[in-house]
Amino acid sequence: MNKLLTVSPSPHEYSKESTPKLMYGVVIALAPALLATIWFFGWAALLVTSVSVISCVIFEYLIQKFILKKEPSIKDGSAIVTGLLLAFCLPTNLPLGLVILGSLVAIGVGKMTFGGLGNNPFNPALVGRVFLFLSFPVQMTTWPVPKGFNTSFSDAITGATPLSVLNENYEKMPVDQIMNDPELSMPGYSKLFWGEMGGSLGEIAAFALILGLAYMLIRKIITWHIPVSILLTVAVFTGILWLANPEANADPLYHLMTGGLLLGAIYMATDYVSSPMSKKGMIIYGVGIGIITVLIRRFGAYPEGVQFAILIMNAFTPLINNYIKPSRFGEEVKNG
Amino acid sequence: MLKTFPKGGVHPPENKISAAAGIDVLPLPEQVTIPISQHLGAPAEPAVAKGDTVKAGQIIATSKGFVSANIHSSVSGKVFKVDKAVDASGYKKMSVIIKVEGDEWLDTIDTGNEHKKDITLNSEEIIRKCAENGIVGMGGATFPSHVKLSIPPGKHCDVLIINGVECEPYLTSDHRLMLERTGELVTGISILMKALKVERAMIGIENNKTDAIERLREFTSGIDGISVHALKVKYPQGGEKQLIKALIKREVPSGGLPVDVGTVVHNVGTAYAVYEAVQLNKPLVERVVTVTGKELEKPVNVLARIGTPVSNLIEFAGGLPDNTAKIVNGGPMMGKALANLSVPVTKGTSGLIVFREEEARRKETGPCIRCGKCITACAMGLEPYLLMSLTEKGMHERSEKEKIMDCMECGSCSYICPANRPLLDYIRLGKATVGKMIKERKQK
Amino acid sequence: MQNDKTIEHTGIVRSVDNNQVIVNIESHPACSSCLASGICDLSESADKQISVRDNGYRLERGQKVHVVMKQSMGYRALFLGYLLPFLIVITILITMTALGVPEPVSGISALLSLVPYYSIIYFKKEKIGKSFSFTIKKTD
Amino acid sequence: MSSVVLITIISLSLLGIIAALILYFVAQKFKVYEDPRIDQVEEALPGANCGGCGFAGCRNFAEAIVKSDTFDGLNCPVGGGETMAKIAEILDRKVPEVEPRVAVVRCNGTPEHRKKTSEYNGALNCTIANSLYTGESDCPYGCLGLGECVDACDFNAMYMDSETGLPVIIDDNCVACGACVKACPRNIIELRKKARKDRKIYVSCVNEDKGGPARKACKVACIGCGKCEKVCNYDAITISNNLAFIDSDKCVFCRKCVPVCPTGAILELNFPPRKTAKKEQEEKVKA
Amino acid sequence: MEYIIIIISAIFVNNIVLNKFLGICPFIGVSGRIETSIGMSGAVLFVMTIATLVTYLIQNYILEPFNIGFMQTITFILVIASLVQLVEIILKKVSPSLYQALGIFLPLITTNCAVLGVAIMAGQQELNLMESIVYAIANSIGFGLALVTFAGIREHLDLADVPGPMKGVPIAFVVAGLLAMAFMGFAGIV
Amino acid sequence: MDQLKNFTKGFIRENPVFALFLGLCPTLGVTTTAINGLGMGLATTFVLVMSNIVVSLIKNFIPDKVRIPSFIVIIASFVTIVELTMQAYIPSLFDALGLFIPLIVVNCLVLGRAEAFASKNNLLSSIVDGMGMGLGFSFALTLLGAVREILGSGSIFGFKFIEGDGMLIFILSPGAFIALGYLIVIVNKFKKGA
Amino acid sequence: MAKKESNLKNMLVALTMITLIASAALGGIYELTKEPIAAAKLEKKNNAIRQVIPDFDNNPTEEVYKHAADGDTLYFYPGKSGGNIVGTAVETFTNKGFSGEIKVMVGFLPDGTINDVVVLEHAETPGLGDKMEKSKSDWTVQFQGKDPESFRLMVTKDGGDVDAITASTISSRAFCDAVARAYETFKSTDK
Ligand SMILES: Cc1cc2nc3c(=O)[nH]c(=O)nc-3n(C[C@H](O)[C@H](O)[C@H](O)COP(=O)(O)O)c2cc1C
Ligand SMILES: Cc1cc2nc3c(=O)[nH]c(=O)nc-3n(C[C@H](O)[C@H](O)[C@H](O)COP(=O)(O)O)c2cc1C
Ligand SMILES: Cc1cc2nc3c(=O)[nH]c(=O)nc-3n(C[C@H](O)[C@H](O)[C@H](O)COP(=O)(O)O)c2cc1C
Ligand SMILES: Cc1cc2nc3c(=O)[nH]c(=O)nc-3n(C[C@H](O)[C@H](O)[C@H](O)CO)c2cc1C
Ligand code: SF4
Ligand code: SF4
Ligand code: SF4
Ligand code: SF4
Ligand code: FES
Repeated sequence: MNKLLTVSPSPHEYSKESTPKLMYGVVIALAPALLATIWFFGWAALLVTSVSVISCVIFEYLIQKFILKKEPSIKDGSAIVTGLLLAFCLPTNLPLGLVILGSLVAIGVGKMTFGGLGNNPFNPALVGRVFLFLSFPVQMTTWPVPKGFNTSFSDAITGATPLSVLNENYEKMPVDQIMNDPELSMPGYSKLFWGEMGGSLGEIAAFALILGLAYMLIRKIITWHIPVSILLTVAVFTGILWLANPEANADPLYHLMTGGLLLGAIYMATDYVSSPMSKKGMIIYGVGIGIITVLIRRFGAYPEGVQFAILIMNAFTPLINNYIKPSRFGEEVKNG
Repeated sequence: MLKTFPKGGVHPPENKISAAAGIDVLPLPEQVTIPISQHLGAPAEPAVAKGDTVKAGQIIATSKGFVSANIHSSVSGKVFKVDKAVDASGYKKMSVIIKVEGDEWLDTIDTGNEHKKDITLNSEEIIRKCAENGIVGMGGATFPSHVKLSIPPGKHCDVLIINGVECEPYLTSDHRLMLERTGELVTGISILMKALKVERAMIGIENNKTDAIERLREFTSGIDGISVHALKVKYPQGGEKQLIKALIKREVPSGGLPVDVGTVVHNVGTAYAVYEAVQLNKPLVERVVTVTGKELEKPVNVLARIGTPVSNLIEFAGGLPDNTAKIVNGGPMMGKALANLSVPVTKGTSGLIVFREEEARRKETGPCIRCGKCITACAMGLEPYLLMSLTEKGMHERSEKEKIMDCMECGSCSYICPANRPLLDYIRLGKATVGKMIKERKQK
Repeated sequence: MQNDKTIEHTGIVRSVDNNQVIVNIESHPACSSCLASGICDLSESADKQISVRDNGYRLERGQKVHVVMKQSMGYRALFLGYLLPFLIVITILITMTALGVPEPVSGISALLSLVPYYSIIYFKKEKIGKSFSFTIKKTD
Repeated sequence: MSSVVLITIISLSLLGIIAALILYFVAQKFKVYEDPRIDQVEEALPGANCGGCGFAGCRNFAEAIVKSDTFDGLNCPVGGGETMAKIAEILDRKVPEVEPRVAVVRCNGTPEHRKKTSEYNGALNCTIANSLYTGESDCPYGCLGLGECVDACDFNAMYMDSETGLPVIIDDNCVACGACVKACPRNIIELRKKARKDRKIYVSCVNEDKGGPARKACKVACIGCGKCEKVCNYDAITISNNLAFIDSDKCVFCRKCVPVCPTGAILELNFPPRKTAKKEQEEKVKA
Repeated sequence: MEYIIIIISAIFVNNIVLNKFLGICPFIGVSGRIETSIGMSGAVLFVMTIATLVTYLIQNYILEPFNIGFMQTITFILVIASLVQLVEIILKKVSPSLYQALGIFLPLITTNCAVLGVAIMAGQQELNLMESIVYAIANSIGFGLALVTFAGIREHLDLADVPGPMKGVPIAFVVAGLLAMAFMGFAGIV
Repeated sequence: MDQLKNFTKGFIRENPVFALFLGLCPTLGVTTTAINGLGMGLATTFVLVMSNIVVSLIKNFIPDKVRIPSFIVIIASFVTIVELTMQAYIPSLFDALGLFIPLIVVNCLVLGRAEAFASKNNLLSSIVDGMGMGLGFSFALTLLGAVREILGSGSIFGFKFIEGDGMLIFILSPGAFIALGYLIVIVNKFKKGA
Repeated sequence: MAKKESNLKNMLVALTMITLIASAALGGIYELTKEPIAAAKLEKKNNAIRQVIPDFDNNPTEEVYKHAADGDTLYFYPGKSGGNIVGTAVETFTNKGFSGEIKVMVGFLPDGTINDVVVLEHAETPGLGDKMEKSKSDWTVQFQGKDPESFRLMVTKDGGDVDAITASTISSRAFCDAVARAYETFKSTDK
């Protein structure tokens, strides 16, 4: 033996999991949704996604290299996830300049200002998305109609999302009628499931999102706590409203499958950095998101509530972490 | 469903390469280096001087204080010097260095191989025998066993737990011991029960050692009060608090000891050593050591004399492979890396693992992504990521409140962390600082 | 809930005499950077003085110490000092308004209800005093 | 005058008087006399809040110094003599004499002097490495080279030399706050009196092992042979635990001890070259 | 129903700090400790309610009848300043130990801006006595909510790796901005 | 020379907003446009200078302990004067600044200067100080207003230079906080560079 | 001159003096500005009235009359020229705005057609809802000369004839609500 021995503190054995692997895992989980959206919105969807991902990565690199003067860490893949998820909650016909601006805000304001990966209290992609939403409400609320694979970037016809149609019409007619009004052309459950509806890039195909969820659960990238508690809360809350007054409220299933709820609950609320650390905390967080989502959807000005709900609960995450601790071993002594 | 502890835990690859290798007796070395402190507590005081001739089993350092243990010569020969020598701690410690001449044992020691089953001594005598013969815990902590056997007044103990878990990957010494010295081990357990005056003993063994479980079940089937329990394979099942929780569902309170919940935990190796000490009057001068590694020619379990240089054991296992980059004394999760092969085997050496280059180095550290995996992994219900940050930022008061002292340094958190954060490194640092703070506070 | 949480403040010993230590609590760092902190809240109590029963340390003037208080005690003080009187005021207000008493009368009587409240506190001074105690911890 | 003005005057005066009364009582009960000089002193301090003075922050120091009658034991190492002079002026006291100090690293275990015997691969923190083992060399006293001291320095006065693996102190920046001294788990750094032209003579080693092992671990270790102690005419050198120490308060910089050290453990810095030494050097260059 | 609208509006939709920009100084200045910010919120609750009660009475039964509405600013500020002091004196007189405990628990109660602002706004909206009080309570709860969440985030940032130039006040503003952005989601819920 | 230094320090080095963090509420609240920022800044400057003058003149007549209430009365009077005058002669600006005019009275800047400077210095210095600080405050408000106006509505001092709208968020409350946060960093950088 | 000592008498005297002077000054300024303020307020209202109804020669603010509607009050300002009513400005409101109440002045010609509308007060989002201001866009032009009898005061989405402001349906809808309220009340009182 001629080389020197390596000495390090224990443990000497490490698991195979790594940050990039987790991040690329999320990318893989998002692939089906991307395919579905390309199917319905055409190459424009791919264009928006690529621009978003590439500009997120480039901004991360530039900021780390030239402003923070740190070793750029774009290899960890987190900027790619941010880029993907940002694109997934934009309309496909958003001008590319705005996509780039959104990436800048997501990475620059949402992430790097706080010191980069792991430090940001708010979900960067959502910071970018909500920034755009509040800055350019017109562009951000004109949704393309799914026209199939061959739609090009420019000829997307603008339509409305199912939730905005609902929001518009609650006061005018009973929900039944909205659903069946030919002029409003609300998508039915199967369209919702397969993704043929207006909306952001990545929120349309329920089946693809659920596929991704299954993958992430199996790979143990995330645990069930956050998505399940959000979805259950929304189901229960909208269920109560619906039972109380089916005339004025859509049924829970409809709520679950529309408006980016799945996208948010599965991929965005679960962002490690901005969600609580303990299992109990995760459930409280999920319930909070669920309640706020329904409140905003049903009583607020915006037809869509998940994004705001997640950001709001992000703000409460440190408090949850502070007060909800994992139960310590030997804390409550119940012996017998 | 197999029993296990409910909270936390990880499952590293088991790598029990040497499981099938029977216990070989290691040839005597030319020289042994016996540190005078091989246990937790006060170091013993040297009782021999340079030039003295000693026999195997003779006391060469006497215990000082209650929490301390005698040190015996493991060989016969001449004391070469009493001086500082590097031990597994990585620093030089006072040691007795003996040049080996022949293999002569003290007459009082029964060196025969016969299994002596009858227990003639009473509780106090057993404890005294353990103390005299320098028995310490072989499970890793090397806590003097007579201390653990002396139940403090006001406390009581109703069940003895025998730790045959061996949850560390690679290690097989306890496994082989359970297979090859089963009878003596069971007698040792009975002795411990008598010492503790308990009616019940439970042996916990992880389910990856089914042969040992069966063999022990066979040997204990006729004995009242001793039961064998198969446990789910999960690290750190061998941690005594986890084992207690898994077997009898009691939770040792934070900062408390097993006796607080009416139990005492002993390692199988300890039980065997107690058998030898009580029945054969043989002090603790040798132990089973696993020598293993993926590239090693001949992974073995050897019975080695205390003080034998580590290099001898490795030679016995076929010598160091070319791409060796790290040697760990103990298990891969809790063991200490050695900088030097002249380090001696001590009472706590359960294994030597030879790592290849690709296994030896840590991966690059990234920022904490707050994935919470370390929390999920921690069997003590701590928040390792937080404890590390608090220590880094010098916020020790808060880490005390976050129960940093409960950490048993099992390493599950560092193991699992996808960002490869040196969690345990910092937690240890924090524990040291907080420990000092607590001590100072008590002094006032 | 962890109920053994404490609040700690650093302070400087102002004076020590038979078992009574006066400690000056330093004002909060975030605010102390502000030039106007001294006159900020129109009172001059930016520098807070606390008297603590000496608990056996040998303390000297000018020494830096930690004043430690149980967090639960802080919350109790908050309750007695602000929340309870607040509740009293609004209860009276709500009741009187509900009974149709004219606004000025109910408003003024709600305010006046603080008088008996503080009198009660005053008469229970001793008892309350006992339940708020601080300890001193030396730094370093 | 209109009635509005009248009412204004009446009501405001009333209010003013009530407010005056309330505030009068507040003032009576609350006013803590704060020595205005505290503010002045604080102003004069550098405001680094580094703790080098032994207080938590500059304000605490200001309070302490205003309250105390002398300057005993009170010194702001950062501001140095100038600041203390200013404070003295504010407080109308005599300027205290404080000798400026500077940090020195008492280890010279460069790779060529000290054989590397293992490779450390843990968290980059000296205290952690120190609690694990001797470090990458066999010297259990020497610098671990992980730069905890450098991190502790708030004044940009230290950096790690990547060639030697040792920290280097930039004398001009060092304010002798002592943060590095506290940070080093091996107590290698010492604050020594600052001398003319930044001259320094000190034993650059803290190894307390006996000669043999010390030498074996590092070629320039102090072996405690005592030659320097004998040659020093000013009692500046003492030996304990196999280690020589030069008291910077007694040392007169005669440089006698330097050549007698068999291992070269004593360093002289910023001196003009010695004549003999110069020759030797030239010879070396030639050779 | 009126009350509920006032409450929700003041806490969430038109949050006093995040939307109305009042009480920014204590918001930014109070150190990021969750406990103290809870304490401060409690104190503000009391002070704001009492101040609004008193100023309501003054506005409606003194200033307006005598037609000297323009004296609002000066009277309000004098009344509020004295009131805060009065509470302090009374507390200190009545129970020194209670006062001391509060002193340790609370940072400075410098919310003049918010207290005055709420008093004036309550007047502007022509609320009656009960509504004014509810308005004050809701605003102080809104203040507390913003403060406590904010303190939580800042406590979290203490352990984070915030780049040097952003540390302290700048990062606090950015966080406040993002918090305000999140709270924009409540728009329209009234 | 000294006076000049007194005067200029308020701009960057001791800028009330960027360096001392005083008077943040109006800073954020009124700066939707540059012109509003300027108006508020000037109104504050007026109060600041006038109260500095008065305080400096009468400082010796006021016993220490009623200093603060006296100052409050003085400041509040000037605030009311500004309020009434604005209402009478520039009602549109008054409407835009709204609540924040009466709140000048609690602006720590005004009281802070009266207490820390005017009550200790002579008339001339106090005026210079008030002007300096006030203009520094106005500068900060105008700058922030300009940034928000440019980004938020694509215009500056009311002159539109791009078609359509800007980034709306900068006119809304989140944009105010965010813009100020980054502005402080930039000004600090500049300060260090200068 | 030395500082005055802080005894009760000095304090009282000082404070009383200051408040006296301050209040005198304030009272004076108030007297001075009373008129201009009133004038400014009046001017604002008159301006709005002048914008929405044809030229008049009377003083409509003096002839104001009120009507209750939906729990609040609408103000009617009749504009006369030579004694004949040339139009009526109605100050109306709505609570359905995106951010609270909106006040609008609607001018009706005697035959009930809308002459013009201006918004008086609102808190809608700048850049969106605030396009209802004349200075921001000419969105309100579409109301000019329309007779609500035939011109349905609802946004097109709701089946009316009013084109909503882009991305501000809520504000537009609210605006229509205010105008419609004015019209209803105007109608009911006109008969
Ligand atoms: C200071 C100290 C005191 C102990 N006292 C007792 C004791 O009185 N009784 C006992 O059974 N074990 C005692 N122990 C032993 C512990 O319970 C435990 O078995 C030992 O630390 C090794 O456990 P480990 O290998 O899980 O770390 C003590 C340990 C320490 C460190
Ligand atoms: C994380 C951890 C893992 C352990 N694993 C084992 C083990 O596998 N087998 C064992 O005998 N002791 C193990 N120990 C030590 C036990 O906790 C305990 O000290 C021992 O069983 C006590 O017996 P002894 O005093 O006879 O050594 C472990 C301790 C820790 C902290
Ligand atoms: C920051 C922001 C401000 C908004 N302000 C208004 C507003 O003032 N008036 C309005 O009617 N809608 C406002 N909206 C609502 C949205 O534009 C909403 O999508 C729209 O009213 C409904 O869409 P539509 O008008 O295109 O049908 C605002 C939205 C955002 C994000
Ligand atoms: C399960 C999972 C979900 C994630 N979700 C998001 C997300 O919603 N938005 C985002 O910007 N980054 C997301 N990331 C990437 C990364 O965590 C994020 O950029 C950090 O917040 C940056 O500090 C996610 C990563 C993982 C592993
Ligand atoms: S090393 Fe400590 S903190 Fe980490 S998992 Fe084990 S017990 Fe928990
Ligand atoms: S496992 Fe690692 S990355 Fe995950 S929370 Fe723990 S320390 Fe952070
Ligand atoms: S080198 Fe050491 S003593 Fe000198 S300034 Fe840095 S930390 Fe302080
Ligand atoms: S001098 Fe001390 S702290 Fe500095 S690098 Fe060396 S060992 Fe570490
Ligand atoms: S200006 Fe300081 S709190 Fe409002």
